[in-house]
Amino acid sequence: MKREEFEDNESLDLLNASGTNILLTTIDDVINWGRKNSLWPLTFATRCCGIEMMAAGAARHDFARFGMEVYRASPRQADVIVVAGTIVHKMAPVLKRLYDEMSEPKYVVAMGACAISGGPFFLNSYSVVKGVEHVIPVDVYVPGCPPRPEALLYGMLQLQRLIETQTIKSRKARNESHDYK
Amino acid sequence: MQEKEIITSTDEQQEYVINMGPQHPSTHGVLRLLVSLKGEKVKSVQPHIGYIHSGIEKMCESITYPQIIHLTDRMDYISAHINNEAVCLNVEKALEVDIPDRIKVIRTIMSELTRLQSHQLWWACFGMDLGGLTCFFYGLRDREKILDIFEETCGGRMILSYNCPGGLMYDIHPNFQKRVKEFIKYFRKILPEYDQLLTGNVIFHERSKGIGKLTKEDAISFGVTGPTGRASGFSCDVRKHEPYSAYDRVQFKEILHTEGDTFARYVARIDEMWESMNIIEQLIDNIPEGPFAVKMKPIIKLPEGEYYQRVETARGELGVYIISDGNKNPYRVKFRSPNFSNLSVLNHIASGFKIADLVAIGGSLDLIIPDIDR
Amino acid sequence: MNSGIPLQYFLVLASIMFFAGVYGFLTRRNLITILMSVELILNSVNINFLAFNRYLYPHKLEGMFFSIFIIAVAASEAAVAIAIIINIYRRFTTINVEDVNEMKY
Amino acid sequence: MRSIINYLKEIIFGVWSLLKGMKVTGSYFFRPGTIITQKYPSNRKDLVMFERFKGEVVMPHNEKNEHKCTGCGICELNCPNGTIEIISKTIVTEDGKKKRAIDKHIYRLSMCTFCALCVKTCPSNALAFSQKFEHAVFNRALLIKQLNKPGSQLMKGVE
Amino acid sequence: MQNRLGPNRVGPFGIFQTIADLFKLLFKELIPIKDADSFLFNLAPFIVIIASFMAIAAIPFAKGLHAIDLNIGVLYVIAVSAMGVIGVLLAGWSSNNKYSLIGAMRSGAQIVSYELSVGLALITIVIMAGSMQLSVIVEAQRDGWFIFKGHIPAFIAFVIFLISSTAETNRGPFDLAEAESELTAGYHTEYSGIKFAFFFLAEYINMFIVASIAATVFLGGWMPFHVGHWGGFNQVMDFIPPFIWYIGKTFFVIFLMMWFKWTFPRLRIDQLLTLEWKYLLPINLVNVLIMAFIVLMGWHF
Amino acid sequence: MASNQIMFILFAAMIVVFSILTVTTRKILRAATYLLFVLVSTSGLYFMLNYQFLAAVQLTLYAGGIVVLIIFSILLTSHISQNFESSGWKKNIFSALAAIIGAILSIVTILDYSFSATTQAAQEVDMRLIGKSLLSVEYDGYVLPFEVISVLLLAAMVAAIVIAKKGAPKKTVLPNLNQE
Amino acid sequence: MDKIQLGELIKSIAPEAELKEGNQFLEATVPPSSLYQLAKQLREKEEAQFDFLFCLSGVDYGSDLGVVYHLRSTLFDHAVVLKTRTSDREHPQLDSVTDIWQTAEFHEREVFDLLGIKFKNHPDLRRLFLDNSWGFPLRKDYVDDINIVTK
Amino acid sequence: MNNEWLILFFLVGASFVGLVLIFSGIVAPKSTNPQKFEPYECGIPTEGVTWLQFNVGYYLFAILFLVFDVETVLVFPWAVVMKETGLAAFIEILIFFFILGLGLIYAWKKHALIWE
Repeated sequence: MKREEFEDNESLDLLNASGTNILLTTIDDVINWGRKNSLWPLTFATRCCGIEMMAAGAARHDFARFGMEVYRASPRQADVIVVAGTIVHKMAPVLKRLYDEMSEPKYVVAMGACAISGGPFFLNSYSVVKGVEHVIPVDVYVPGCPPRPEALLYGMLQLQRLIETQTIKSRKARNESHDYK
Repeated sequence: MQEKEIITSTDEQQEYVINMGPQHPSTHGVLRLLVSLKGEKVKSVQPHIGYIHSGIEKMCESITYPQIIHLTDRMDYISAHINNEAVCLNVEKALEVDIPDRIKVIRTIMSELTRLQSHQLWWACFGMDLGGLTCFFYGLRDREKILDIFEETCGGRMILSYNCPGGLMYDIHPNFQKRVKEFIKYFRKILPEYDQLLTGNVIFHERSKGIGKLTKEDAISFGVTGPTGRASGFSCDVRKHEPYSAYDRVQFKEILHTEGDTFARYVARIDEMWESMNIIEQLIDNIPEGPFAVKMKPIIKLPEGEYYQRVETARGELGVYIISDGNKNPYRVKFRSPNFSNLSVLNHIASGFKIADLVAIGGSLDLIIPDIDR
Repeated sequence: MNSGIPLQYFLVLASIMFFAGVYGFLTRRNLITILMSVELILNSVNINFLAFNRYLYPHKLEGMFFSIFIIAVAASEAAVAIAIIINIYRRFTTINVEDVNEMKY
Repeated sequence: MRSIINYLKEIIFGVWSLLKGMKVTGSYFFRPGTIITQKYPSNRKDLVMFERFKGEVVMPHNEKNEHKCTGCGICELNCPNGTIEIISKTIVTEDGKKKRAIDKHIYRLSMCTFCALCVKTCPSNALAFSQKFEHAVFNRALLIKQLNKPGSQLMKGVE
Repeated sequence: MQNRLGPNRVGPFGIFQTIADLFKLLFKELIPIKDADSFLFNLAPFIVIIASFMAIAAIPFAKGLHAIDLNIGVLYVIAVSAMGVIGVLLAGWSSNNKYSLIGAMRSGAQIVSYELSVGLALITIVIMAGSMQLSVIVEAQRDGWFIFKGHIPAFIAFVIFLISSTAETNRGPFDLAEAESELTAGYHTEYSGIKFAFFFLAEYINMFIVASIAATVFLGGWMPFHVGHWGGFNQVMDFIPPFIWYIGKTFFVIFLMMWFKWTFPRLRIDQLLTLEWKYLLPINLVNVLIMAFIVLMGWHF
Repeated sequence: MASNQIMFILFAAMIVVFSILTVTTRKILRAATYLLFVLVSTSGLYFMLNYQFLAAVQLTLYAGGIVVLIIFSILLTSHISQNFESSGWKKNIFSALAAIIGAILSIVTILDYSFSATTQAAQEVDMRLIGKSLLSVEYDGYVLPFEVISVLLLAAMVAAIVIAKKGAPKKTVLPNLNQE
Repeated sequence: MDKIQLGELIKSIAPEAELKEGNQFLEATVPPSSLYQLAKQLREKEEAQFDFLFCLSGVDYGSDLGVVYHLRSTLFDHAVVLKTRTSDREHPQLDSVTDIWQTAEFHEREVFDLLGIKFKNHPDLRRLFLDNSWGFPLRKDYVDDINIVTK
Repeated sequence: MNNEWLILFFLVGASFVGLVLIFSGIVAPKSTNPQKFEPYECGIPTEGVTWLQFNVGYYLFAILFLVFDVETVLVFPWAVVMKETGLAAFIEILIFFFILGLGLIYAWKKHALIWE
């Protein structure tokens, strides 16, 4: 897919502009190539989106084509956490802990309306976190309720593009701003 | 004194508690099981739920009846259509609306398709729980075909939002009948393959026979319904006992098994897939003509009173209990979700088996956690 | 092939190992570590056997067969010993020699 | 003796059942035609969603940049979770009457649950679903959309 | 087999997928676990990898193409690969994690049990070959592979070897140690980044080793496929270089193991051990005797 | 230096260091790991001496069998945070003294004694020879020990099963202790 | 048994019960004190045999807190609704029916969690969905300005 | 000489792991989040001891394994010379197996082969 065909190139340019170092660029390129082509998701699903994530991993849509072959159950070995579904207040600390326990580099995809903003449970609900970004930093938002598997794949392509822009420096800055002090 | 210390620390007293979930591949969502082990044997299981409790019952009190549909979709999202049907039937019953046959038949077909895809997904996940990777791919492959039918008619893959009080959102797509027939023909060929792959497999037999026995008395007492209850011999099929929609005009068997173990639950679901296909085949050619929705008032108000409607979802008996005070919002809505009761039986049937069996039992109960937590 | 390494080296090595085992046997209070010390001692003996065999009687195999049988015996000994240790543990939830002593009324 | 025969029987039946399973998977291996994987991004050109597919809510505009939304607010009322927000303004029509019209039709894609209540209840059929599903972005703010295009007008003849 | 394509986006047909994986894991954070015994925690991958490497040393890839040609070849491979289990046990214990510990115990019990069957299945062939030296074993198959030469006992031994070597490498239906649906990731739950990659790598190397041992011992190693007196056919077969033969056979065995993995549900730990101790081991013992008898009577080809 | 000298020094150093570590470390599983190293190095020595079969046996049985068994029992009986409490320093010192004195004595004796090097040609130890002498009933055959070993193994197995199957701790034992 | 016979039966067990013909089931409202006995009798009586408690819901009636039991007999396929209510909103307490129908264990925990009704003799009365720090959200007077967004 | 090769492979393996570990340790990102170092248990803090309760099954099998491992190793030399030695060897091994088979049957009958 060409660059113009993607949504939201502006944010990407913004990220690109910050912190490019010519000396490290090639190294970064190699590292990013590895990272972007082998994103292992954490098996983490709460609601309907989880089923669509499973469908994305199954034969018809086949996540594995993008190198997301291995669903790791342990956060230590996973690279990307796809928050598929609602996060409630009781679950939030668990999610935070899971995210903390993942090893660097780690990425977050908020999949579906619930994860982005509370979705169907935005109004009148007493226990739903209105958007997972209140808990952990999110890299890519995939709207839909639930998003089609293709939409998730598209989100993953977006994430790959995001990884391409990252350098050692910018990752460092990102981590520092999100770690517990 | 020293002896005393030693005695209190004998391993008999020490509980070895292992935590499964909320993030755990075999709990299908965010169920958390606290399993006390002795060796690898499960001494007791304590389900901890509420990790996805989103307060649907409270939310229902401040939205209108048509809007409830979009929440019931997200309770048991695998059989979303049947959940919606329960609410719609309840509202229609309260308003004493006469529903044309066409709507009834379409609803029934859609419900059965939902049941089929739910059982396919269950088969896929159950296979994966037991370690058979390919089951996952085959089950989801066939499920995609049903999802395509859904998507063509309703515009959504899982969350259909197809029912509304008084009928359906849209008419069925012109291709609907053709595609359903094609699918049934295809799936009648494929289903024996499932049997070859898993049902007849000696490893699977070893893993499932005699595991997690549930007697009929316990099933009734725990309120275990659906295929899980019927595998224990508890005749609880709402479609048979209190027919709704078009179930009174089709011939089908209520699947009953008596063993009550994991294998019986498995076979009950496989048999139910066959029955679902039978039901669809009886109806698909006889969809009567007529409108796809009854004209309803723009703002639906239920007369004061209490209404209860039960339907048979893929997992068991779903009850919708509405207390209305005459306003456009319900006063109180209670969903009696099948999974909630089915979960409560877990400790009872899983104690004494091994931790691997716990996974198999949990898989055979086919739990959908958001339906439990609501 | 074994030129340049006098026989004594092997023997010295074996005796260091032997006395390390003895030290462990004397100081350790955990049954499993005691067993491990015993294994060390047996091993040093094996080294001796083989070194003697290779250096003094290279045309024979006695030393080697002895070693094989020592290993086999050591294996059965370890099996039984560990069965006993584990049973002690199950009984007293400790494998400390002294604690076990105290429990022996 | 009986037990030994049973023992052998068990083995043979066990192996046989396993072979049957292997036959199923093996037969698929040798039929690459059964691979049903869609090669999404490369098949993007000819990937057509079903016409009823609910991708996002849009407000169709005609070539004269006109839409049908009167700003009545029924969709906002019917939306279960506040996805739609209508900011209306008062305009003076040609014949001098003051009239409510739509200023901004805010649609939060990030929250939409695709229940279709807005599309269905809209009295003037101003809303529709598009088949676009590629929405993923890096910035949550981009998911809040304004459905009426800037400078658009109410279509003639729609009340 | 699963109606899907698999990785195909990295390079042509996705052949660089593993390289990408490796790169990524190399640049991934290594997490020191609180309360873990860091010495043993770091040592475990060493042991696992070294065991695999040392076993590779003895494998004859083609005529003369092997590092060591020990006269105890077969036993050596068994002995060295037995060391891997210690790495697994250490990994499980030192992670200070419940899943890891259970996974390690399971895999320990499993690997040691199935080692017996591997050994006995190989003994069956050693009887026929009259040597434990791998090169001699291959040479002995010049006029026919042992799986054909040895009648039914050789075939049974082959099947048993396949089953038990699959179990020994924690693959297929025997992957209890890392049973995802029960123990998340088993003994390497707490390992991240490249340390985890070592376990992963070791698993694949081990799979390769057992497959090539099976190819060497049962399927004639780098010996081409010959049929009796079909001179022309045999010549065509000879034309293919030995290394290709060897790799081909190895991958055939690996394919069989994958096939198992994709088809069967996982066994439970007690069933696993029952299978070994009540079925494979007795059958194997009897099989060895039958083989010895056949050799004694000279009934083999 | 010849390569085998380097190897010998390497192995010898490993054996000495790790056997001392085995008996002095405070952590039990580390002790087992050090023991493993000692045993592997020993098998390396055997390889060096060209007793390859014995080296493999050492690896299989000692390193792959006994150590695994020991690690198993450690896994079952001790916890990661458990260290040994050091036994009294007196005992430690006396044992160390005894061990060191013993070691010095024996080393001095060994170094004092001059072994008469053999003149006989070395015999190549190959499997065939081992097998034949293991099975032969002649003067230097070992068929009897071979069969006796099987009896020993049987005895060990029966004993282990009997001991292990004897059952879990009896709860009734514990209250009695309290009364005393 | 039809609804009339059932009504007579309930009257004979608990004379203080108020019977009401609902639009679907026979509804019997009883004071909390006699609920347990009535439930037990209905479960055990030969001719009633209500062995299937298919729904147990807590309701906040504004002034009172109540619990509604939907009972069914799998043998005779007749159903009845039992209702009980207590006006004590501070420390509402009812009898548990867990020993009659085991499914009640979870349902009562749910009611306790969402409405704060305590059940006597419940084996394991803990909060089910929410943490201990939460209020009882299904009560009509529950307010939570931080989390609840309204239109 | 073969034995050097062994050492070589050992060293290659060890240095491979070591170098890669060191390299990875240098280039890999690090973070100082204290939460990260806690043991993972599905996102819930660990409760109780991380130490398996006593299970007879495991070590019983380990013991049996040891016994049979000795047997396997001792059978290897026999297997090599089986072809040449002929009947005598066969009878000897028959006795050997018979005695061990007794042990296996004993274990079977004592239900030692059943996992608890």
